Amino acid sequence: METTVTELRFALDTFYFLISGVLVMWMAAGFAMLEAGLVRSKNTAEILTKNVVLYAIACTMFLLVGYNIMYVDNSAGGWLPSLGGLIGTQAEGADHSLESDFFFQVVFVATAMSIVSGAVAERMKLWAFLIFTVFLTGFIYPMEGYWTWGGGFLSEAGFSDFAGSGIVHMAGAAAALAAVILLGARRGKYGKDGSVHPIPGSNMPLATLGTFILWMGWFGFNGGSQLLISDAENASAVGLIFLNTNAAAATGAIAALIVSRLKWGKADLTMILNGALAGLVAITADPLSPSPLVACVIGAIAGVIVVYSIVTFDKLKIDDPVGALSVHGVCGLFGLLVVPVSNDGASLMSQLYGAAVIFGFVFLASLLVWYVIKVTMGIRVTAEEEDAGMDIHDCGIEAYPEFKS
Amino acid sequence: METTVTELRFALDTFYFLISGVLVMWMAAGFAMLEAGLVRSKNTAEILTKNVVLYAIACTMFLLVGYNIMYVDNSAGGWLPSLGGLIGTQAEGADHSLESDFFFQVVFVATAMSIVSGAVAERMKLWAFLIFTVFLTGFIYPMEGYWTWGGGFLSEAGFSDFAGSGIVHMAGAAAALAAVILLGARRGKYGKDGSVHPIPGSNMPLATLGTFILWMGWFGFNGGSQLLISDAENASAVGLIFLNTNAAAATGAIAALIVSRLKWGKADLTMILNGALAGLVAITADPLSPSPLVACVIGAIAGVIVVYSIVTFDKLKIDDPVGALSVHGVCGLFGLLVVPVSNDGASLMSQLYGAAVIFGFVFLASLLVWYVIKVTMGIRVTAEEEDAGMDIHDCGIEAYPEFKS
Amino acid sequence: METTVTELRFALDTFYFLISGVLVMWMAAGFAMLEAGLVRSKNTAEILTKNVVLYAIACTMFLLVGYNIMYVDNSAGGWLPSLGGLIGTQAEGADHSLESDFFFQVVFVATAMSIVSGAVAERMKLWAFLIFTVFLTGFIYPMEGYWTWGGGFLSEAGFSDFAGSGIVHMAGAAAALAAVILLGARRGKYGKDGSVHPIPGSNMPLATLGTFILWMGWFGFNGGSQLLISDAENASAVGLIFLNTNAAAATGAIAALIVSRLKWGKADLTMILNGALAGLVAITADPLSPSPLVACVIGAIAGVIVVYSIVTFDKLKIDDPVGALSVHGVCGLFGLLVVPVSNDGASLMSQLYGAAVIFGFVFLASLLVWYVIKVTMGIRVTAEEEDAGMDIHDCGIEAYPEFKS
Amino acid sequence: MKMLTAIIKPFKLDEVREAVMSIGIAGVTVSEVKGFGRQKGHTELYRGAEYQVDFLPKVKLEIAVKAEDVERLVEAITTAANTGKVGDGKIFIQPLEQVVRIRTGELDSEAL
Amino acid sequence: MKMLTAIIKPFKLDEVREAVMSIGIAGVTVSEVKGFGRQKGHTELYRGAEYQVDFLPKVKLEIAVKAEDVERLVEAITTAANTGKVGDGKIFIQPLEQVVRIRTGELDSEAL
Amino acid sequence: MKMLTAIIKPFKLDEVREAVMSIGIAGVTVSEVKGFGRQKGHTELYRGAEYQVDFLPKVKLEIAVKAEDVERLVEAITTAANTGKVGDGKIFIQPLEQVVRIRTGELDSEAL
Ligand SMILES: Nc1ncnc2c1ncn2[C@@H]1O[C@H](COP(=O)(O)OP(=O)(O)O)[C@@H](O)[C@H]1O
Ligand SMILES: Nc1ncnc2c1ncn2[C@@H]1O[C@H](COP(=O)(O)OP(=O)(O)O)[C@@H](O)[C@H]1O
Ligand SMILES: Nc1ncnc2c1ncn2[C@@H]1O[C@H](COP(=O)(O)OP(=O)(O)O)[C@@H](O)[C@H]1O
Repeated sequence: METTVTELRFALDTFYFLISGVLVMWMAAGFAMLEAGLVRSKNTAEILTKNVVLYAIACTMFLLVGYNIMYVDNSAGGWLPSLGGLIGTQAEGADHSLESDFFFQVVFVATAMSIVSGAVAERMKLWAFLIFTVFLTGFIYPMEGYWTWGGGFLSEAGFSDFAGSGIVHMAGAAAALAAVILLGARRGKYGKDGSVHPIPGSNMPLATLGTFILWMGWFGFNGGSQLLISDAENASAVGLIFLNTNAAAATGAIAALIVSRLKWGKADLTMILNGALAGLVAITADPLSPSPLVACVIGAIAGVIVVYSIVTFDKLKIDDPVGALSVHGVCGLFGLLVVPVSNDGASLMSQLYGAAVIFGFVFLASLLVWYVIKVTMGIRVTAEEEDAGMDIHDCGIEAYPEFKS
Repeated sequence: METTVTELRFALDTFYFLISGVLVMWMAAGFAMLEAGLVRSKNTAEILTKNVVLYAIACTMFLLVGYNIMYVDNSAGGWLPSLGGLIGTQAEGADHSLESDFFFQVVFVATAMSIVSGAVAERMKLWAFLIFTVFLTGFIYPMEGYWTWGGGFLSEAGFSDFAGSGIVHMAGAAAALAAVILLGARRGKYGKDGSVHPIPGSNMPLATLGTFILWMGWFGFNGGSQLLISDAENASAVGLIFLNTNAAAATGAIAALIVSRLKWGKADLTMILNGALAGLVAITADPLSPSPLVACVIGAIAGVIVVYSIVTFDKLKIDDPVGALSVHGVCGLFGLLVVPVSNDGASLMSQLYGAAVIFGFVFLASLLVWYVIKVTMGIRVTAEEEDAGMDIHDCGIEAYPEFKS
Repeated sequence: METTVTELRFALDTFYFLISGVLVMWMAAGFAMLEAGLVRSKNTAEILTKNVVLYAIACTMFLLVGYNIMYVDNSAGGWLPSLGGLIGTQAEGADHSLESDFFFQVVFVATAMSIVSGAVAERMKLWAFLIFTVFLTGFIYPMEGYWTWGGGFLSEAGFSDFAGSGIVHMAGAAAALAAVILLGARRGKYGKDGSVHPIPGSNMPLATLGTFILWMGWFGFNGGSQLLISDAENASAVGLIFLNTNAAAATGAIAALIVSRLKWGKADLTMILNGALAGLVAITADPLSPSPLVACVIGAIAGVIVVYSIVTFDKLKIDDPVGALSVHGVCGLFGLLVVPVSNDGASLMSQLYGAAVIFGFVFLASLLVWYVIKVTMGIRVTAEEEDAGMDIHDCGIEAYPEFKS
Repeated sequence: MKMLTAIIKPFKLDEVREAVMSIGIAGVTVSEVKGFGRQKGHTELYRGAEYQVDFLPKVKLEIAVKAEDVERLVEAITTAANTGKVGDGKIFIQPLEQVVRIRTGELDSEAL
Repeated sequence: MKMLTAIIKPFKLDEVREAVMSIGIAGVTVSEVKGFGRQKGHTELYRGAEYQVDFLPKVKLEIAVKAEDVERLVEAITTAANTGKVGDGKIFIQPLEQVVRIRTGELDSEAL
Repeated sequence: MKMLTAIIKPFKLDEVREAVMSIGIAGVTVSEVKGFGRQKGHTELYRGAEYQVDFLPKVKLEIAVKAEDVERLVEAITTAANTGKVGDGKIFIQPLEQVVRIRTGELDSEAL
């Protein structure tokens, strides 16, 4: 009997991990649709290709080396992870199956990489992007992930990042920022006189669908990060996480709506979508400690931040077609820094420290990799290819190829 | 051991609630896609905006006041709920976590409101709609919900509505009908000679996707409404609910196909989609008592009803772009009235009584709110804005903004 | 206590079945979107109609007769199933609820049928297709399914097909091949000089979305096929199945990308999508025995096979708009034959035997049914209807009906 | 013969088509165009940046007619397409030297 | 010089283009249009309401040519676009006074 | 009066429109077309089969002007649309006999 019950707990926790993982895997489709909706149709097939393949590469690289680097046989509190391949062996008395743990972790890597594809859309070479994907998902992410979730020095330093506002989202944004700096803006985005020329995305229903998918998948992202559900305390915790996650997204959307209405007199749909995502990213650093009301406030603040952040990046001529830097970077940072407000176990100092370490490392490591790719094979398509659209050049097919006059 | 097992049941029931809730949350995306597909492209960005924001408002208002009104500290059998805010505290010995219960309930509110957005599409002012959303999700729905699910007088009167054919769907349709009456038909929908000018929706794949999403989400909607799954009886019940829900949707679609083939010689895709939804709405009042065969019959009848209902509303010049009044209103009512056929615990009288109370209250309360909004800020865009499309006016962006000659 | 725990296991296994079933149901949407994206827009509404209705018919026919044929009161090791209707009664001491078992099985039938709709797209009469659906889902599939999963002679012969590479996927492809042979190629696909004229699909985002949906749903398809999750061994098995399923899809996509890059210098998006699906189909025959690395290899080989297979079918002038024959037929067969490599319980001979029996039976039975339909009501639309598009003729509506110059 | 090209507001298309048919014209070719003229465009907003959209959706009708029908046709179109607001559009009349019906090879007035 | 405008059935575009090229014409401008004429439209159905769709999809080719090429071109197009069924389309021939090649500023026959 | 038809590269539209406006022309009608000419198309790939896409996206501008404005307009367009690469496009000039403003019934130069 005793064993049966223990195994039953093991089974439930494993099942909970797997279902959470499926929801996070689904976020890959969310990013694909969001980005496909926010680029011009001449670059749509290419961004779809990037999103499918980055997910595939992330899953393969994390299986081959990444998971091992991040989680297996590492020393507690260290800087350097042990090196090795594959996923190790099931530990005695583990709470859930090793494979389910891998599955839940691997989909996070893909999320981090999906953030990059949006920011560099419409101008980065397909193959440069894919090569970078190999490095980020196989090495850079696992390394910095080890520092906190794998038991490395950041976890010892008291840095607290429940489901990855920093480790996943801000890290993805850091890699994206490095790329955007080397890459430059899309042709025609900024006038010589400093003016901003908006380049509207081609398909709002896709962008909205993508956002809904992400919102849905986030319940797995944050809900699964409690890691256990099979007793009352953990189950209640997961329940609260769902509630808070949803609440922060909701108020993020509402806040972005209100700001855009006050500033421009209109309901700016893509800002609202970004507002919901901003709320989600911000609450991800700690969806468990805040009360639902506090979660609402965190989401709302993130929704305001994201609007101003997007406008500011544009003023700085940092061209980010989908707002990834603002949503995942700026709001990820905000999420980290707001943790101590509701979580006594975290301090502003340790949060700042962790954020600086993660951002600094991922940004510099990425910059290096991007730079090497740039000087060897190049990272940007030619102006002519950019004008004609990436689809024809990289994929040889258009997203909507029917004869349109 | 005893405790461990009890907690394990608590955990499983909580998990089941949360997953069911995620599926219902996903229905928000389903409504968004269905409605985006059934309006013209010049109104698509606006309907997307409405759908995202209504979900956000519903989640926020139900957290702030709605859940409390509907479920917390209410007297049994009463008319007036107690007033208060937030979601109360976890009861001793509860079957699942309070937060998971809230999450499961809140997504239902959003469903009710999503029904409205479809019926008033292509002509209602964005902000009038959003203000109404605050009232429906914060007050009107929680109030009538309390009467049955919160233990109020309808539950004592023997009114039976398992998962909300009446409380959610017909209620949404009642609020929509009140709006449509005050709002009038879209320009050009009805000729002066009484003729009907169809206004085809712009995107059938989106409408189909939306329907599949709703069909999928409905397993959470009905399946989760059993409220417990952790013993054999409840688990078997949930299994039967899944089977019946699926069967009714299937036969609803087939019936609508056959009717449209016989009447017009064609397979009318949007009628088939509405047929599936009609079956789902009808079985929602009681997906547990009927045998699978009876569920098939209920679905099929709903599939027939919905076709004739849509045609009839058009003859009455009640303009409902997506068929929400027929699907959720007429078939919701049918679902309520057919309960006594398979459920001995319900009587036709109590079902009629409950339906009349819910419809009457929601319709009148909504009419009042809509009316006040109408005389203060107006509910309908100008004819010029309607011709140019809501997207430009309310959102300042087109759904497919690329230069199309 | 004992009972409580036993019931709890029953409940968890039932819940696991239901959730897996929901994921497989969702694959119906995946096929619908994939196929809608890969046909021309003038045939899009019709393919959507086919996909919705085939799912509805499959659910109804399998409830009325199919499940009974496949699973109820059958003799072990036989050829001929018993005949009867409905789903029987819950067995004493069953592991999960009968209804949840039905639900999980019924969505597989729909998958088999969805495979057909893609291959015959853009030229088969709607009603001919629907009539065939009745036969495949009510009789042909249940019959061959009984031979393995229902305990018939193939299961006794040592044929091993864990989740249905052969029973579902290759069977669907066999039915499709029979249809394609009787139907012929789309007008204009092959020049008189033997040249191939590509007919690009109209909507790449839909095709990509469909693939992501299928990928997601496959976790239910394979993961649920373990049938039990409530103890440590089964839970770990399900975890490994998830991991392997995901890995094979990932390497399938990567392999197809690499082949298309080497052969044509471009990243052929729809080939990559097919590559992911090819990996999924191939691993389905046994997602449990291979190590993750072996699963990667199986997926990669399938990704290579599918590219060459698609090109070969085109050379043979067998016109398959979505690649269903290659993905589900050829890679399904490959999946079956590769099982003995990692699974000692299977032999190449028994796999060949099983594959031949299933393919032979389904192909011949389907050919007969298609043939009878062909000579009675016809299976192909007229050349004029084909030029004008199926949407106008069969559905009377266009997928994107707005005035386009 | 003359070739008339009319630029009109999109929602007037049905009325104009009926007007054209009612005076016995049997054929029209229609396309969607964008027009730029005295009628003001509008401001759109995308991710916090506003921009001016000057090109407005219009419909273009091309109608080949016998010279003697031109006047009646212009009359019919101007009446049907008129809303009295700026942006109602224009009619352009150009010489047309020959018309061929592809199916039969008929020429000119027989081809119309 | 003359400007030829041909309205044809969409699925004939490839054949017509080849026919045009085969007689040495180097440039064509193509657009999608909707045509209304003797060819009957069809009935569509939306949510239980039927309606008539009169405008059929057509393709328009505009080809500027030297006057002496007109005859051969008309011949080529009528042959290639012909299906013998109503709705095959028409060719319109209009005067063309000047052609300018934007890249070089070349004029008229040099610009073609 | 003359009717100018200019075929240009799509991404030049904004510049050309500004050039046209800057010389005082008040109206333009624009449409998306596909062009076939000396500029080479490209190869596309679909499911392992390659095919040639000859038609390239272009934008067509139609501008009705007084005869005396033609020269300046041609000048403005050629300058603005020029990239020096093959495929920059062409300008066609045709006679225009009459213009009617639908809203007011004004004719010819008043209608422009
Ligand atoms: N000179 C012109 N050449 C070609 N098209 C023109 C010209 N002027 C106007 N148009 C077309 O006519 C439409 C209406 O013109 P506009 O000046 O806005 O109003 P109105 O027709 O009332 O004078 C424009 O949108 C444009 O498509
Ligand atoms: N008078 C006209 N002016 C402009 N376009 C015309 C005219 N008559 C016909 N067309 C175009 O030619 C197409 C074919 O004409 P239709 O009368 O249907 O058949 P046919 O060319 O065989 O006589 C129409 O769809 C329309 O686009
Ligand atoms: N004879 C012609 N008639 C109509 N349009 C033409 C003709 N020749 C060229 N065009 C149009 O002009 C565009 C550019 O022509 P092209 O020959 O490619 O380059 P260029 O203008 O530099 O000579 C073509 O894509 C086509 O749309």
